[in-house]
Amino acid sequence: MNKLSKILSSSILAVALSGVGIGAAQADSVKIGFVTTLTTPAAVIGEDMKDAVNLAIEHIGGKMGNLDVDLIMEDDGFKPDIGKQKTDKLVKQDDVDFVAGYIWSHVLLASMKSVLDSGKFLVSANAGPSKIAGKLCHQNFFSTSWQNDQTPMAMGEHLSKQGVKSLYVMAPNYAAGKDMVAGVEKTFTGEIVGKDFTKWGADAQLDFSAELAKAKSSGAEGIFVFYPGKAGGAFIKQYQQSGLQDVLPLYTVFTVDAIALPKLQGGNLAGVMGSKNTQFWSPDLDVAANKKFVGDFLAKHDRYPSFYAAQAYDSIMLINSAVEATGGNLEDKDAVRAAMKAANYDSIRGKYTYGNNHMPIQNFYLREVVEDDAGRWTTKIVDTVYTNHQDPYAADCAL
Amino acid sequence: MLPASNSGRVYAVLLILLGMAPFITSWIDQPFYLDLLSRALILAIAASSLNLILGYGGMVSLGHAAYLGIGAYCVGIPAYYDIYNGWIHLGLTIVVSASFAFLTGLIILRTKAVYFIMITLAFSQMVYFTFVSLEEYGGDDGLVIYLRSEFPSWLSMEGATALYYWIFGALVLTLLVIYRLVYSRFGRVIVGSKFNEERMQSLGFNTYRYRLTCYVISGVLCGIAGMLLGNFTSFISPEMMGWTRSGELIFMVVMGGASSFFGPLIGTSAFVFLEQYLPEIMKTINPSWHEYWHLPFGVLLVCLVLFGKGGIHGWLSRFDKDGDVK
Amino acid sequence: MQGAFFNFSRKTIPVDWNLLITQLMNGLQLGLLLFLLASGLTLIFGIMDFINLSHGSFYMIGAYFCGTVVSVTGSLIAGIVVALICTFAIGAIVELVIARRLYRSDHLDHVLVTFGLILIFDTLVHMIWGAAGMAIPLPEILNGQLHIGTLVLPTYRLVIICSGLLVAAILFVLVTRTRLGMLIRAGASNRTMVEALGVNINKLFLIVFAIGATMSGFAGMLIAPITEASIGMGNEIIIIAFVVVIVGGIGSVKGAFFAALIIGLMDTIGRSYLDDLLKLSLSAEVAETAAPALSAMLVYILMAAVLAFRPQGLFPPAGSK
Amino acid sequence: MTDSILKVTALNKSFGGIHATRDLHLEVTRGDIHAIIGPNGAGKTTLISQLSGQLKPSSGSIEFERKDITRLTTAKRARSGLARSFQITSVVMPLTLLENVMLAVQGTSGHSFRFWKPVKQDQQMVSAAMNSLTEVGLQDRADKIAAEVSHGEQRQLEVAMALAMKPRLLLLDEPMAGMGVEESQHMVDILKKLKEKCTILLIEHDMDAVFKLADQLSVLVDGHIIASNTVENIRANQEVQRAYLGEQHA
Repeated sequence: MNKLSKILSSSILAVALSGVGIGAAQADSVKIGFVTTLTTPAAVIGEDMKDAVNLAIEHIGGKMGNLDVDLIMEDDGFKPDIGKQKTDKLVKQDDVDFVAGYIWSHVLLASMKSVLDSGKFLVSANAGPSKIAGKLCHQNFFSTSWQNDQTPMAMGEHLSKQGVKSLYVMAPNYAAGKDMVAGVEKTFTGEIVGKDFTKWGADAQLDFSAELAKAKSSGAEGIFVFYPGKAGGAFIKQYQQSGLQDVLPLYTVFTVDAIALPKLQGGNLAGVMGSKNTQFWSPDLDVAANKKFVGDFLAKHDRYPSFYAAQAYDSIMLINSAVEATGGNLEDKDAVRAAMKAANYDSIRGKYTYGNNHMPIQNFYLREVVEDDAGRWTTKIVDTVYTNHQDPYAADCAL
Repeated sequence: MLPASNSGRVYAVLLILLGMAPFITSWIDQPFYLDLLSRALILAIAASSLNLILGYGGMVSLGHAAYLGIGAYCVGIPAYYDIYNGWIHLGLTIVVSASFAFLTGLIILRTKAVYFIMITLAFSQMVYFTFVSLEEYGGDDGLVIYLRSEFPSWLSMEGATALYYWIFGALVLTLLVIYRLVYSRFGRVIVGSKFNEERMQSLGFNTYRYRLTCYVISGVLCGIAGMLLGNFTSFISPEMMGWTRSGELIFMVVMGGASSFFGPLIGTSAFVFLEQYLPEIMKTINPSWHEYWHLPFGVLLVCLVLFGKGGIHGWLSRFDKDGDVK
Repeated sequence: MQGAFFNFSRKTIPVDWNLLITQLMNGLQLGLLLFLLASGLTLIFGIMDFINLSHGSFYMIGAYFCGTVVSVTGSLIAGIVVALICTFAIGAIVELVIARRLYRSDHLDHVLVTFGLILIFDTLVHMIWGAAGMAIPLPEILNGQLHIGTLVLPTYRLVIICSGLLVAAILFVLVTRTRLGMLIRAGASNRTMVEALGVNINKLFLIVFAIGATMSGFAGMLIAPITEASIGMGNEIIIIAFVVVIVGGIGSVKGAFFAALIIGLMDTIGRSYLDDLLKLSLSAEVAETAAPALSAMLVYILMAAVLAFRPQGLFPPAGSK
Repeated sequence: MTDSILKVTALNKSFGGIHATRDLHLEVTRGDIHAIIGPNGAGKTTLISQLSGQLKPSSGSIEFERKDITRLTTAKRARSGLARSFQITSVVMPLTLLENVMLAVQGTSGHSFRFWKPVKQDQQMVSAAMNSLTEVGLQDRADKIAAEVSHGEQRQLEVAMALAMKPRLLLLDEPMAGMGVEESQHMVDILKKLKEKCTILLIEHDMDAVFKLADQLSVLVDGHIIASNTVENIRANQEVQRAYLGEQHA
């Protein structure tokens, strides 16, 4: 073997061996992998979640029971196959005990098999596609969020109660967008006079001029939209610039959140004030754990946490409750599972239970956009639409 | 030709090491490395197929990821209807990618240079949006593939090691095919047309037909890589065939060294390695830099073109006395 | 004002003229934004034969600079002026440090380097401004609507249209009436000729590149008050801008103008009417799903058709082969 | 009647408003070296390109061995025995001389949809290519990269490639362009030998070479052939003297 090949093969070996060092497990710690999006524009969500996870770990003093918390953050880059690769790394190389996170349905769908096949626990801190709530449900999968349909169903319910007769509907053209529209259609008793699915993905459509013009001419009594992330801010702006707030009241889900509101306030887009949306949670929800979470988050980052952050915070707390309940014996999977299923911890949404499919059975509230005492725009609960609501797919789950 | 030079010997050693990879990774108890390698080798097949038209044929395609997607959907869609027969998957992959390459190639091969780049982009975007609009097959969210393609037991894909050897075998075959192809009569026409198409025509070659055939072969090879990718990730979504993915494939080819047999393999390995470990490296420098790994990546890309002619293969070859790159 | 009817296979669609006019204005606005991006791109492409994927980064940088200055000074005008100067400077730096070395290498190198530049610019913006994106507040007067008869149009959209037309006019004068413009035109159709004229080619390239960057940045500033400035905002539109360049004919400012308008209108009209059209022959559900994807595909279909039947583009620069 | 290998009738070609070829008639006799001379811009290369198929004529017809080839592609014409060399050296620069010539052999010996066997193992093709290289005296340079040999050698390679196609009619576009005196003389010797193998239609500026080689001369002015005859007769032709030779040899 000549010199060059020696150099090359020894460097390959060196790389391989260095990996052994990274992968060596520490016996007295609980390892948690957290997969979220830290690059691309969606990083704004990922960073909110990261801040909440760090706050949660701070709140529990860096320990779960008597075990140290070893947190490994991974960036899925908004791509399903990268998400899967990072998940594989967490499962196989880092040998984590829990994998949590996942903003996007497609990343979760791509990654879930890796986690569940290895017998580890998967906690979704956001994505809740109907497949996982139904046919694909798994005993080791838990959600600290909601199933996609529930929130818009609550909105549809509210609108019907209010006597709104016609609605224009807009959402991005991907699975969650369609779930949201399907959800509102399930419970809204009036007529849906128009529907637009706009282009989504890496080059999502952000200029809604054509759709807003259609909505306006449709003569609907209200407009229902679902635009997560940066598209939400863009939508609200154009909604106001087209002067629709006077003729077409705005009803949203997952659009007007703590990520969009500061920017809307920065742009002085008062058209959003007073608009209604539904959610399982709100920063002002009167629950002790929530007060602590929101208060400390505000103090630390000078902004309200978003619902993504709240769910991420809860995912850590749920894991914490299971580790404590089992006395740190993570080998006893059945005990861990039972402890998680009990959801016996102080959730930021208050006490909730798990259905057979391990999706939360929880309340849904109607919220209004208001200004808080410090002059910050936020949301306030004005009504409870559903109490202990279970998602419609639970029946499809064989568990 | 292969082991005749120092770099050739390095590659021979590399191939042997790759062949033993499952044993090595299980010996050092790092099964994740096998996953990483599997992904790298699948992408290496795709990049090698791109290299056939780009490196040897001078056809810069910014739409090659479409074939990765087509191959993967040829596993995903039958699986959706509970058809898991591997031969059907493979047959469908070959037929669909060949037909797509042929039909689009009829138009694509009439264009040159930057127009070629743009028209390949156009067709791949059409495929991308087609799959986005196919609600039945998951649309944007994609399809989960519950079971791998089923082959007779001696050819089974079940288990990480078996799948790895499938991929490894496919890669070796692909490299062999390309190697033989490039030096065959057919390959000479392709190489000649890259540098001087007019002259090739005046020598009596209907270059359009030969280039079209080459484009179809490349599409089929990449389709097979896609079929393996579908089996490996157990998941397929349109995102995997966006134009940035095609850009990444070009990057892998060039990083490794275009128009060298092992360039794409080296390039993809380096790419997958960087993608996995650059964030970790950034994190060790400063914990909050985790998300900034695109920065050194971009700088590397710029430097590679400005200063690193011939890619990694190029600089390995500089150790050779005569240098076999061409 | 629901008057006329179009006949489509025995079914009829009522035409809402207010809606149609609004949509045409929307298409015009999108087209003009595309033109601001594509005109620089087509000149850089035509004269330097340089494929600049990172042209969209200037779009993003322009928006961020403008947003920053506006948030400090509160003045949109100040923001635009400062941001124009900054994007011009950054464009010049990129030309001097990187692009200049690559004019003689092949297109593959251009694609790779500028892809790398996109990653660098995106990450730098992420490091400096964070991932959250940036809103640019508009003065109250621009946030309102304009009423023309029964027609109601957002004021700011009209501002975009007017600024776009103004820049197009300035560029037109620059290209057709000045010495610089003469050199640019000559360069786009015959590069060697300009070199033979003994013009300081380096300086010409530098100016064209920087002006292109500035126009791209200006487009970013115009759109940001609507969509916000965000990381990667330029990458979304740059591919469409490339389509405009190809469809219009590489190196042709006039081609870029008409192609941008065609594509802007096509996209907007596709988004507004395609689902209704498809519903005539398909079920409502299928139509709703297929329409957005199909309207997104339309521009690529147009480009493929142009490349197949008229590869030099619809309006190639005069005198070029 | 003599055996005519190429017959061009009423050929016209215009680019936009410019007529590069006007009502051009030409007949080449089998076995001849037929030279076409004419001032710069007379349309010589345009004519060659139409004969070999790179350019499509606006009107008129081209017959090769009594078959109409006006509509055939370049590749088909090449395979039927009509080869050309280029005025601006046009070889595949990164390949070796042998590889270049082998391409030429390959182009006219059956199809190339053969994907597996390396060409270099095809002894028949290698020896055929070596023969052509030997004929132009490049046999010792066979393994050099085309880009790395001298200009004169590249011009010889051009001829070797055309020769390897075993053409019955060879179109040579200024084979001596840019050559020194010695190199030119060498090329003249090569072409003289070639004459035994095939008919040659030669475009050349080097008048000494033309007079040494050609049997027939045609004079092309403004895209039109004003005279076509034996060398002696053309030399004596007053009109040609005035139009062309007069200027140069005054």
